[in-house]
Amino acid sequence: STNGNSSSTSSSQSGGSSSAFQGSPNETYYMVTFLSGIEYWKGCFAGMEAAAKDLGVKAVFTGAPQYDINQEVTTMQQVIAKHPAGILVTSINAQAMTPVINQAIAAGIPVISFDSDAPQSKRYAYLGTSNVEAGQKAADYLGQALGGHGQVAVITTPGELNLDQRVQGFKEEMAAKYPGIQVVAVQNGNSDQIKTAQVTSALLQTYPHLAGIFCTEADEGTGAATAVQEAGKTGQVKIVSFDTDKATLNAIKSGEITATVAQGTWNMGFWGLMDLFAIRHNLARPVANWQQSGVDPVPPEVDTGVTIVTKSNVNAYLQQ
Amino acid sequence: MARTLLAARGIRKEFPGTVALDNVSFELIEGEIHALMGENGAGKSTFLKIVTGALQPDAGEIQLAGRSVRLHSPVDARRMGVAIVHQELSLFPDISVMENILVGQAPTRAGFMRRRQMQEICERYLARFHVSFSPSELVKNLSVSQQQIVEIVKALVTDASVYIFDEPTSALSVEDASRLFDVLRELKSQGKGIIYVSHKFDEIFQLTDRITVLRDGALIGTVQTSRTSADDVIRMMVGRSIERIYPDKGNPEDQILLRVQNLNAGSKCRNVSFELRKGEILGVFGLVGSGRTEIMRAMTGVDPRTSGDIVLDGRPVRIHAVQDAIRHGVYYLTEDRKEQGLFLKMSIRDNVAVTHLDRLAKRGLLQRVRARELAEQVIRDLRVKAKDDEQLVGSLSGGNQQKVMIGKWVSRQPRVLILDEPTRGIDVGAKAEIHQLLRKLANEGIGIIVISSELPEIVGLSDRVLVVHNGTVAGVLSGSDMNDEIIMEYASGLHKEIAVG
Amino acid sequence: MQPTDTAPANIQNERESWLRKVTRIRELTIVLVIIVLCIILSFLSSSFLSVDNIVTTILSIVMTAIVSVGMTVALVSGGFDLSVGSVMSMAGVVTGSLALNGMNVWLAAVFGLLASLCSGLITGLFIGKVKINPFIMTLGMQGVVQGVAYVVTQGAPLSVTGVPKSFLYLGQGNLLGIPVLIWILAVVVVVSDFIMRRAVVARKVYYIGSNEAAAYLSGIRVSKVKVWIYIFTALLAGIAGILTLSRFSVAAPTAGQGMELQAIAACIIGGASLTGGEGTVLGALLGSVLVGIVNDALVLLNVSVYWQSLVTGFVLIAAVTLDVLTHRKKTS
Amino acid sequence: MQPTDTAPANIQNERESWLRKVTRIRELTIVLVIIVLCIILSFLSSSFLSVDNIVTTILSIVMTAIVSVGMTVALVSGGFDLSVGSVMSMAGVVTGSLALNGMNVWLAAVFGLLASLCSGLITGLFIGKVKINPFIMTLGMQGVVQGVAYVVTQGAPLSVTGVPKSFLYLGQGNLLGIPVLIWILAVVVVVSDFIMRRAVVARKVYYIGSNEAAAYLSGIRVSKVKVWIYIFTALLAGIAGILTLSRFSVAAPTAGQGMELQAIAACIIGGASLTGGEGTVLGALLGSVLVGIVNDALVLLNVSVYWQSLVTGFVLIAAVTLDVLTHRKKTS
Ligand SMILES: Nc1ncnc2c1ncn2[C@@H]1O[C@H](COP(=O)(O)OP(=O)(O)OP(=O)(O)O)[C@@H](O)[C@H]1O
Ligand SMILES: Nc1ncnc2c1ncn2[C@@H]1O[C@H](COP(=O)(O)OP(=O)(O)OP(=O)(O)O)[C@@H](O)[C@H]1O
Ligand SMILES: [Mg+2]
Ligand SMILES: [Mg+2]
Repeated sequence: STNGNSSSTSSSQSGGSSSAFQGSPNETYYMVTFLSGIEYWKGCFAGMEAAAKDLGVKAVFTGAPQYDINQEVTTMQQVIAKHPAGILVTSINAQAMTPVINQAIAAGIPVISFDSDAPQSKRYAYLGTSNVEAGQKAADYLGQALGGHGQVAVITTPGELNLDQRVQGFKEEMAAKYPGIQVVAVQNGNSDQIKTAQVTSALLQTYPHLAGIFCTEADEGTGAATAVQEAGKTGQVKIVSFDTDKATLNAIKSGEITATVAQGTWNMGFWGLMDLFAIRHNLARPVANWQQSGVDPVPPEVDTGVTIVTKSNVNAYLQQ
Repeated sequence: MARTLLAARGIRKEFPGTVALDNVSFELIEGEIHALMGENGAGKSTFLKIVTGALQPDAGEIQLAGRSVRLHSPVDARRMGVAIVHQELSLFPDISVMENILVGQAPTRAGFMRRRQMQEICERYLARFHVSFSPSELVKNLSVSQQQIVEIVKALVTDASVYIFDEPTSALSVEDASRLFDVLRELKSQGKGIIYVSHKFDEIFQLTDRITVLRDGALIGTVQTSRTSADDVIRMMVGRSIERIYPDKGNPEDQILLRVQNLNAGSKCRNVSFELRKGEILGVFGLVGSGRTEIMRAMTGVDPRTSGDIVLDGRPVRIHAVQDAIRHGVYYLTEDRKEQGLFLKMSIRDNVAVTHLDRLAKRGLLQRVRARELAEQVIRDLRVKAKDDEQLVGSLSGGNQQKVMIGKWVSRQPRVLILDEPTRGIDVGAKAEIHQLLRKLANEGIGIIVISSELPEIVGLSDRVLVVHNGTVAGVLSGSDMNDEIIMEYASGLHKEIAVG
Repeated sequence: MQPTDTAPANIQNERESWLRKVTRIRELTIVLVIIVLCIILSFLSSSFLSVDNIVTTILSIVMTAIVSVGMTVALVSGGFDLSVGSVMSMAGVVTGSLALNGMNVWLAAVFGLLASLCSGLITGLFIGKVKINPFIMTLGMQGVVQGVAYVVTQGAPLSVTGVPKSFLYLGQGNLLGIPVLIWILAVVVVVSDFIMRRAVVARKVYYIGSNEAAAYLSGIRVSKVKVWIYIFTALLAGIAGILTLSRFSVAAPTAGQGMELQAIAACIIGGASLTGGEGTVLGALLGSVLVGIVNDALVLLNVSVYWQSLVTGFVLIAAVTLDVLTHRKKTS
Repeated sequence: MQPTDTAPANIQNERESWLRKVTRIRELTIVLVIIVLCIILSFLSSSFLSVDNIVTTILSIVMTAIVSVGMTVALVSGGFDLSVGSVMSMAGVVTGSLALNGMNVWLAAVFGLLASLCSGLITGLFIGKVKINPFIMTLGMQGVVQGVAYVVTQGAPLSVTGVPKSFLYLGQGNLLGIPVLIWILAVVVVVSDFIMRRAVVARKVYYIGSNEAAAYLSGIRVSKVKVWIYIFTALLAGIAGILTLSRFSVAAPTAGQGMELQAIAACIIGGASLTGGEGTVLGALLGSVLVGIVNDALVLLNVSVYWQSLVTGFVLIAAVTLDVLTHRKKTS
């Protein structure tokens, strides 16, 4: 009986269309972010839009312009008030977002978490790379590039959780695997080129033998590159940055930045929407009646992977 | 023997560069009205600030009710029963009249104001001055004279033993002044002591019991009012006698310099027409709030107007903004020198230079030497008591500030000069000088309009008098009609005549 | 060319109860702007007038509005407080970390408030007694207080778990179907409004803002009142911080960032002026509401995030221009 | 208790050339603070007084200082400009995107400057003619202009490649061993300082800031001058934006964020006041330098990021307190 039940649901929902993976154009899925203006989300949303196009549904990008818990919670609530078909959300803060995510689920709106998770919430799945792991990857790359010796510094924006985690992963990995490398300073670049350039210059003064810099954010990467160049130390000081915006990629190509950490942003958006769609249309049914039995219909945790982009593979990214 | 309410001994106060007071002693007894007189900058206001705790003396002793006290702040003085009306208006523009009056002493219940009761108290006092505004009006909407009344009432509501008035009537009409005097006499009869500062001799002799004179910060002496004369007091004040306060009348040319026709701008300026001849001093008189200021502001483009033509030297001119008026040589001196006239935080030089910017510029740069010469000339011509032309205007005495304001316009060769209460707060000597100066300018062919609330000044100075009543021209008087009674009749609206064209 | 705004002659002098009339009318413009905006929005988006959305919108402005009430007092006095945002985060962080270390959360909240009061006291003393410019003083305190929040948390947001339900009720509970936070806001606004209009101590703030020298000469202890002003401002910011903690169970050192400008904007939209002497609590509330509605509309109407700040800026200017044009109110 | 600062009685009246003396002396305090700080730092860190570090530090404040010069003019007039940071980023973004679309970069820079002037013109017209409060107007423009930058870039920093060397020389080149940027700053400061001290048009700004009503009655076209003030402020912000682009070869829509507060802080440290009438270009420069040194020191001394804002705030307050205590300068 369970079999018949679920097949009837399936047929009724996809009825009229040629395939199960075909939605209706007024079916709207939202991507909710914080610091919504930054370039990073564009990769995620590009993936979501690609999926939306394939599925014939609508994808809308929105979020809180500032790094502000209240703003993101409010935006999420406002989106819920519109009863969308599903929400892809990245949480500025896991704890603070948990109740609203649950509120959406309770209202029957499927929610998938991407990039920054809210693990305690009832979201169906999380797609992303742990920022700690991304930091570790950066450390591994820089550690090897420096041959396991030398002084390195970190430039970050303190107080932003995802960035803090990258720093944490970086430092832990360095301490664990590269005892010859010293993390001499963690400085505030405030996600701003001018500020980062100032801090980097001062770092270069303070540590004349500085061999590497890890920047947890893209604007900090380009700012640091400029300062290193102004000091005439391009190449001498290896910079590992984060994310794959045009400026960073160009800087890699020209050798001002040695490498950057690329997260699987496109995949987060693409598979995130696929998950939402599958849940919405009840296409994924690992067990019958998963709703009642508490079984997750989609893979609960998906690692979208980390790639280190260097001069050797930068062209692939530049062509996107 | 009456009790001494307030005594000061050997008071000295030095400002960097000026000794404002030197060894000044003073005594105020129960039931007396004691005048404090002196030229502009003699140190009167400074003395009063010291006895009310707003300034600290460098040396000397102050006694209140027989006890030696140290006043650290105005609060101390207030608590010991000294109330003061300061020379410079010290009101709160954004706040209602009643809260201004009852600042610090509003009737309260559990920390909250009792508005009804406040209103009653204020109305009671304001009624004595027959004012037309309500206690809930914002002070910034009142005219200068109305504000002065508020300021006075503010002191009167305080239950004090000593009341101090620093030039309370400088912006008041004669009626309001006499209403104030009634109140003062009443206070006197209750055994209060009153210190009264004024440059108006008639008031002093009408009202006060004793006169103390200061000159250049030094005590000249204290005399019984009844046993002295104006001439004696003037001599004490300035060290010489002043022959005459008003210059000879001029002989204006027949040529009409300025003609205003059907000027309309709100309810305080309705259908105003008048003319001004070359070389003439036209006095403008009216009761408080009659709209004299509004008429002149509308005429000179300060305030927008709804209609009206202005003909200058036979040619119609378009005046829509102050700059237009200035371009045509029509200058307006505001009555509100502190708020609208002067740059208190800037030097005398800067204050004078502002009206000459176009002439002081050479290739866009300010010529400092010429600016200094100009300022020094103003200081000399108007005998401004100042250290030099770089002294900040805010640190000048009230009268000297007024002189700077006149100077900055006079030095720019006007064709028509409009002065709103130009001699407010100016001492006898300086007043005579300003009158001479105005007459001299008139004789050079300039047309001068003087708004004044002082009837004697109007009569003494003007060639003709334009009387304003309730926003309209009640009449233009000349020759023998130009006397106190007739002018007052017109001003009170008793002689409602067709405006003279 | 028109006369400058400070020229007194501009002001109309009308009949009785002028003051109250204009005050009402002035706030009425914003009320009208808000109403018109609501009508337009309800046509553009069906969910705008839903109960959920209204509650969400009000909830989103609770903190801004509470902080704005404090800011109003500073603005009325002719001052300024740029440290409110960091005081807000510090209060939350102090409370949170004490609670995490085992202290009863209510007691911890008292310490959080005390820390805020301390910051307000220092600000007030420097501004009132040493006579430091409020802008630079509060900008400095913004750094110091934010620094305290960073040092306490070492940058990481504190997740506060296991605190008593009674505390969470403040930020997450409902009373008569309406979130407790909204009730709190209502109480703060009504009480503060009454105090600012009627209490003698609050009127002193208006005196100081209107003419500081005259206030001094009238026997008002200007320095002392100023100290209290900044204590009050900090107190409200502290309350907002603790309520934020209660609402999200998270104390982030970045909470409240940018709050100062939002609050000042709300106050000025509501009729306060940076030169002091003007401003009401009601105005601050209405200003916050207007900003809240605009933010809500951006999401509801799916305005592209890249257009949002443009639209917000535009609406801000439009609202104030409208207000100025209808009242030709003095600015400077 | 002392008399309040606005009481005329407070104003000190000294001997000859009082005004100039105090002006000099006032800036001297900051100079002294800077010197003392430098001496202390040179003991604490051997690299502090190295030529490289000095150049680096000056380089780091070029943008702030240029923007502060413009801000000084707005502050002197009694105004305010919160939009400078976004104008900066917009100028860079407009220039960058035009250059990326094939326009000659110098021509693109002209368009970038024109866009800045436009923004300044709008701000000036609303403040000068419509008489909108400068705070709210420039806050609104901050949003609008920032919005333009976002819309143009769709949020992504523009990487400007392949532009002529001559353009990059502005931000990256050296002249006589000193970075061109520092020469540019020097020229801007010297010229503006001269203008502000001597030019008639600049005196008008001081008059307006000192007493707007009196300035109007004295025949100064207040509204017109105000329009020019905000055009000038925007022009300098635009220049800073284009120089930033030239320096980094990247035009980020987020560049210049927070610049407005830094610039205002620099001006106020340098003696400007928010009530207008006071402030010099030299002061703004010194204020920027002080802030730059403090920022440099934080890194040189390896102060933990979590302590940095605390230390900066503290130094800010200390510097201004010292200044006030030595001069009992008027604030308000
Ligand atoms: N704050 C100050 N700084 C410097 N000089 C001052 C200051 N206050 C007053 N003076 C000077 O002290 C002297 C006395 O001034 P004061 O105001 O007491 O005169 P006054 O007798 O009240 O004159 P007026 O009749 O014009 O009001 C003047 O020379 C004035 O310039
Ligand atoms: N700035 C102002 N705003 C509003 N109303 C004003 C203002 N100034 C004056 N008024 C009103 O206009 C009326 C006329 O004032 P105005 O100053 O023109 O009178 P006046 O005849 O010049 O008398 P005086 O100068 O003696 O006060 C007054 O009743 C006052 O209430
Ligand atoms: Mg005096
Ligand atoms: Mg008048």
